[in-house]
Amino acid sequence: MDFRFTEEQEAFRQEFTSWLEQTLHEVREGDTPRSFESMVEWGEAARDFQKRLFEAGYAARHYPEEYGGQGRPTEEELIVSETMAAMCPEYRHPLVVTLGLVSPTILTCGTEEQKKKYLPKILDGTHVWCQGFSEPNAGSDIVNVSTRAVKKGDHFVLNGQKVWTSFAQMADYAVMVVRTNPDVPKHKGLSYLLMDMKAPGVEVRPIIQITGDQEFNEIFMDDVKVPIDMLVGEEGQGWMIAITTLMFERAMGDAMIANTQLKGIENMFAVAREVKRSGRPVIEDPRFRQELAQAWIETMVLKCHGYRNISQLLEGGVPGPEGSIGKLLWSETGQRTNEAVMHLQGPLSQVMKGSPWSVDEGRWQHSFLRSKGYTIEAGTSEIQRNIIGERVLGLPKDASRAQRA
Amino acid sequence: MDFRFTEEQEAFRQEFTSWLEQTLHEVREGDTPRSFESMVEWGEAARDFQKRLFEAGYAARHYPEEYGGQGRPTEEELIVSETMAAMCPEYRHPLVVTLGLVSPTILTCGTEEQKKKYLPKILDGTHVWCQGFSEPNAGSDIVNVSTRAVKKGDHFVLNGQKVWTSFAQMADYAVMVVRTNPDVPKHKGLSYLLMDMKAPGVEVRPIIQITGDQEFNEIFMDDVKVPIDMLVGEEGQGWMIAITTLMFERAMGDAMIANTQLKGIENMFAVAREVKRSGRPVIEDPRFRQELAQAWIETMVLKCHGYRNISQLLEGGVPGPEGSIGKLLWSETGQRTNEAVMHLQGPLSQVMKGSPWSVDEGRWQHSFLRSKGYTIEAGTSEIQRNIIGERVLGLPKDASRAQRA
Amino acid sequence: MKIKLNDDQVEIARQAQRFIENECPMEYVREMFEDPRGFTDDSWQKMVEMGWTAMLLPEAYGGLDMDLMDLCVIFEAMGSSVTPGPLFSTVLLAAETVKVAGDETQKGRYLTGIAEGKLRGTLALSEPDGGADLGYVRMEARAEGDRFFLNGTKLFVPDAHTADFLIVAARSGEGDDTGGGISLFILDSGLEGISTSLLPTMDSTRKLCAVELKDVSVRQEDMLGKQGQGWDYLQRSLRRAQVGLCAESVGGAERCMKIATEYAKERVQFDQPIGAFQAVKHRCSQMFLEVESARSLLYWAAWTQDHGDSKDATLSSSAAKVYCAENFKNVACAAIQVLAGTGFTWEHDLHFFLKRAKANEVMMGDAVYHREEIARIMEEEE
Amino acid sequence: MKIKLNDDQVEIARQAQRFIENECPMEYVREMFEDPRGFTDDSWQKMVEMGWTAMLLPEAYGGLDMDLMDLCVIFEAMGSSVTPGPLFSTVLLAAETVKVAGDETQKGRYLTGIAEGKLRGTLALSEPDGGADLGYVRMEARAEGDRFFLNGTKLFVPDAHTADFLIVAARSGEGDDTGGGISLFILDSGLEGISTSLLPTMDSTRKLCAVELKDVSVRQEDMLGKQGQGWDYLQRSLRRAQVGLCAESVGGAERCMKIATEYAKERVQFDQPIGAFQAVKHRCSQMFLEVESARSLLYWAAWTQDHGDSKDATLSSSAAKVYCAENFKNVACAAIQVLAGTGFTWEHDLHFFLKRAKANEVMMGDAVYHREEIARIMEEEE
Repeated sequence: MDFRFTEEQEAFRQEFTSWLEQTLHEVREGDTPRSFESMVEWGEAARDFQKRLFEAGYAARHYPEEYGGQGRPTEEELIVSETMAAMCPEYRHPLVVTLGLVSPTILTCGTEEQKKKYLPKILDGTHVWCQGFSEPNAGSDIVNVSTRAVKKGDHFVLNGQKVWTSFAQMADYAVMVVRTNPDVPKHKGLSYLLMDMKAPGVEVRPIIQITGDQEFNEIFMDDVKVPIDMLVGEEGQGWMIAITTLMFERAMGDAMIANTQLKGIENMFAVAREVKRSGRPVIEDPRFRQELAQAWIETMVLKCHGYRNISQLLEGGVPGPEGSIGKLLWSETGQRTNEAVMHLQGPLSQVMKGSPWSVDEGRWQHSFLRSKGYTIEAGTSEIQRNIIGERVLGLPKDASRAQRA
Repeated sequence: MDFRFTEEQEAFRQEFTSWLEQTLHEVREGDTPRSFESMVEWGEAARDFQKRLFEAGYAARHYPEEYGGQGRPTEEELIVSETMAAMCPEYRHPLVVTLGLVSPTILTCGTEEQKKKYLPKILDGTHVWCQGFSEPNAGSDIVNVSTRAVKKGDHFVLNGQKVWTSFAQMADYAVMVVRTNPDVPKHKGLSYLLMDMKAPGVEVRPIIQITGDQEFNEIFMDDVKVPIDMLVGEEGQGWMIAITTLMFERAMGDAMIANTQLKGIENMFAVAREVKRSGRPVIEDPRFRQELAQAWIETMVLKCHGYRNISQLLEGGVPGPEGSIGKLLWSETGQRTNEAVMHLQGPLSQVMKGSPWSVDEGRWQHSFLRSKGYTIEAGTSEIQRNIIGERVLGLPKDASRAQRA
Repeated sequence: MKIKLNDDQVEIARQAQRFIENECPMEYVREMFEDPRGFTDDSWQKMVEMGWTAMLLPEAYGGLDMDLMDLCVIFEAMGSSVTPGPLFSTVLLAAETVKVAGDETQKGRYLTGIAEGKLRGTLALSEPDGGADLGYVRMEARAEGDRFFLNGTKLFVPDAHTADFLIVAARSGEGDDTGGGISLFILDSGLEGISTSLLPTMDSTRKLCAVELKDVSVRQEDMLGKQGQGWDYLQRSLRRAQVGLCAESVGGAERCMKIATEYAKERVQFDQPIGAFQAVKHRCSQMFLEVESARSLLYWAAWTQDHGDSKDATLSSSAAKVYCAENFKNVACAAIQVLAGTGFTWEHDLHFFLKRAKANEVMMGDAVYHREEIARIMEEEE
Repeated sequence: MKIKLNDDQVEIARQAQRFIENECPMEYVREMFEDPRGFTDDSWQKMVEMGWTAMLLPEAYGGLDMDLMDLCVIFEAMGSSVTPGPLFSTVLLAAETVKVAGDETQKGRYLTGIAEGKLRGTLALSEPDGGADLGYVRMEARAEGDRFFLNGTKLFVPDAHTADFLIVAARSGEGDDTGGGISLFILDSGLEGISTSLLPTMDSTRKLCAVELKDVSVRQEDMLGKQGQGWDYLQRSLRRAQVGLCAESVGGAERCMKIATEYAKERVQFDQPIGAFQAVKHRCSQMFLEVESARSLLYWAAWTQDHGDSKDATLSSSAAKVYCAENFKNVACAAIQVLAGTGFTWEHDLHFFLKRAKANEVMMGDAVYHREEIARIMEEEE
């Protein structure tokens, strides 16, 4: 057992951290995460930052050089990701789908041509991608996808609607799970396509969420032509590609969130020093000290569990549905921590940003609201618990779902 | 809206309380609830106490005089019950089934002959009854009862097994739900019988529970003859009788538990004064003060909700499945409160009765363990939540249960 | 014993519900959420015409002499639609404090004005360093001759920006214990030295303000009640305001439960209405439990304010404040989870309830404050 | 980075599991639950032969110089069967304290004795008025000439009734702060003035004692480590003991999860295995989550004791103590609920796990104590 990185890796961490500190100093004011006026502005900032990473040789350290990577051990990519997660999550967030889901899928399942064409533009920050999985009637029941792709000559013609697509409004391309064959059992008729978001017939409508932000979108497709060479894998393999290639990145993503949340806990202690109750800093109150400590404990669980998962995968272990624990842990811990920070603030917790009375520039108010989506996005908690129960523990499916399968 | 009893009722409460104080002074040492060496001794004590209640005119105030009651308003019975629940729950507990479930069923659904024969002996403490509903394969799925009753001449012949029967080892009679017709849908083939526990072929085996007590039992029936005049209602009405006549008593039972638990909270404050942490009484610790207050709040919820239910029924309202809230409230609040009292005690929470270091004579340790049964007995929490979801809110049954119905 | 709404109350509830549906639909709520003022004169005037400002006031001042429970059914209805506007601050904070502490002149002026709908008031109590501790008052009321000069900042003052008058709690004496030394002053909100600014709050359907007082000069006759007795008065009016807030929470929670339950019946996934799955079904059942049990506690707290002793009144209002606010928050969160993506959108109404629930948690003392209150009283008892 | 058991540890775990299955089946646990002594010489001797008493000790004293993590896999196995006996008190409380505080003579005698299985020891720390506060030591060690006289009562001393020696924490100096003034003494358990009595505890698979000391006379050379430095030594050994307890909790929790999951597959109600119902299925999933996430934290805490700095060692042992004990309790309760009536019987094994879980919650500092520890350290940090 060893929780340490090697000396060489630690040296790389130092090098990267110095670079990051300096770069952050250039691109943002002060030490706190930047906030952005619009999603587009946010997207542009993330692209620009990715370009800087790429130029400095910090993009996708573990990818082969021919696709724009550095051909280095995965641990170095992990170090880049976790350092960014702690120091500047805002520059990574709009690219989470692109770097965490799209590029590994192309790398693993794409043709040589697809890899050469798309990966370098992803890594250098030129292209942002989004992911079209969910549909109005395919939420938790994701194999119910009904967006149709009909082959006509050298194209597929797409018609249908996707929903809950993050950052679609700034995306150049999308990965899409579509139905190419309606005559076979549900998941067998799905295929995985790459789609140009600027193609005629694609329309994006942002969804305003409870924070007031527009992170998610609907995508409407009306006779959109997608060249056949944008098919990933074989027809009918869409479902397998969507669920099986992503485990590593998901595990890494979960661990990164731990780092962001740990940074949040530091911040929570700072809030507790600042905010007073009955004239005394909340941090002196034994009742709230318990909440502070508990938030820290749960976040360390997240971190240790995330590392344990990653370590298993680094050794070539096969990622399993146990990864659903990671999703449940970060989403529920994140919600509890956000609740706890609100509690600390007492009535000040009501004040959003933009007031001299805002605590920590209203960050926690925004974050509290945003956290209500954690247990919904990327597979609801209910679905995660089904996965663990059925695929890990081997409990039977409920009658309705068992009948269908 | 009025949370008060009338002046006349309050006068009755005073009268009864005085009588009870004096009687308790005679039958037990000190103010704390008696504990008993064996279930049989406990049962005898409860019978004896019921006899005293009866002789003083306090048994079943609301029952007609011809069956041994006093023909008085139900509020007086409520006052008797709640006073006993607070002051001496140990003398009521072994009779909860007898007085709370059996006698109201006989009163409501029994023949005139059955009422005259059985009720007076219940009210005067002569007879204790138990209830045979659950079976090894009919737990949550209670309509799955397979104990067979075959009519032969003027008798039913019973064969089968019941389980989780409280206080069967001290019972003179039992009420039994049995299958008289195996050829109709499950709940339609059930009938409701009275059974003499001393009849040949009845065997009782106590089940030791995690407290070490033997509250529950298995009952084995091997060709037990039950005279036909011990059938309640018609053949095939067993299920309806079992579930519909008991709502009022269940609501009253729930409210009584609130009183017992409120007494427990008083006691919890006393424990918090006695037990020290870091040299100071726990009651001075702001962290534990929060737990004390929260326990009190939740217990008051129980009480207010219980009274609200009863009040509705007193006015002739039809008791509904909303009553399942009462079960969930007392069971879950009871568990939380017991956990909280254990927390207060720190490592002393490990010490059972029988040591100079026992806190409050080890009562809470026993009660903590016992509380783990709350969410299981009398319909698990899962079943209660199904009932609320389906019968109150109108949500659909799950596929497997829907198919069967 | 009769623990249910009487016929009058059922009728009041019915009328309130109809009023809210007609006059305060969710479109109005959305508009007022963005609007800095937070309500329209038209809507206010209609509430006045319904008699809502007069219900708890004595007949002598144009009031209807009704019970707190009668008003609570209106707050339940308003909660079910997160209705905006200054009714709460005017009738529960301002009027109740004047009722308990005011002299004849003050009552004549303010209570009559409120009953008639001509005056709106609020209470300026909380201070920046106090957090959720309601008893933390440090604002200075310096006596000079026959005048007092008030200096300091009050926070989270509901509707101060549209109030005609403010009741301000300040220290006119030595020491800083909670019980003693606090005096109340009733001032015109336009007085020189008072500056009010709207706080950008999460729940913008109820406006909260920061109020700064700089050498605000107040006459002796604008003191409300006896000098140094302010906390006694406040305790009585705050309790009633807390109960009003509880009614609102119960109404809001019930609405969330209904939204979630309806959705669970209609939304199909895996060829089943999602309400057939226990994860969803049991979550809905829990909502029902939390709504109805909170309502039971609310009834006790509301009834006790008018008919119980002061100990029970304090215990019950604190208990209800903790329980109803927490349940409202739980139910709102659970409803969002049931509606999943849909519940997380701005377009759907649920988020207004979540935001109101969060506001109710910390308004009028948070759970930590009220539990400590309960522990203090229970501790004394034995 | 390599966060999993190495091959040796996997092998140790396998052997331990087999040992427990063969030598400590549940029938043995049930017997020892009732038995006042709490273990058989035979079982103890076999554990010694497995090398379990020697694992953490230096080679110089007959030990194997292994890591805490190596021992933890054994405690996981023991936890999975609530194995009784004084291994925990001897190797984690007594030996670790001697290791950190003892001089050569003491180490030679006690550590060698423990490694060989000839001596059993324990730590007498907690006192009646301290509750779960580990640092609350008031026992007096009065100096007279070259001797100390100990007076007072120690509670919750594991296995004191069968221990050959006791390490006693007492105050040899002025003041009563936690950090300073505590000295440790190592005494023969048969010394005059020591009386030990078994406490009737809920979890009777691990025996706890009250130990009274009446004018127990101790020589200067029986002081363990430097005078007044006791708390420093203890902190180091207590951390390791806490981690050992966590391993036990994880093992126990995992067993409960497995019992519940198997039952959920087999028990049929409504014509379905109950595990098909989400209420049961999700409860089992949650158990899995709680077991595996606790294990992840345990690994960090165990590794950190040998390879991390003292700050991380304290933070991690406290965090793991809170989290693993709470999860064990949660999982045990959840398993009982899944098994319903069956889980509530004495006949079924689950209750032994619940009782051990409750014991682990309050042993070696409860959650409130450890959270406060964490808050204190994190607060200093910034």
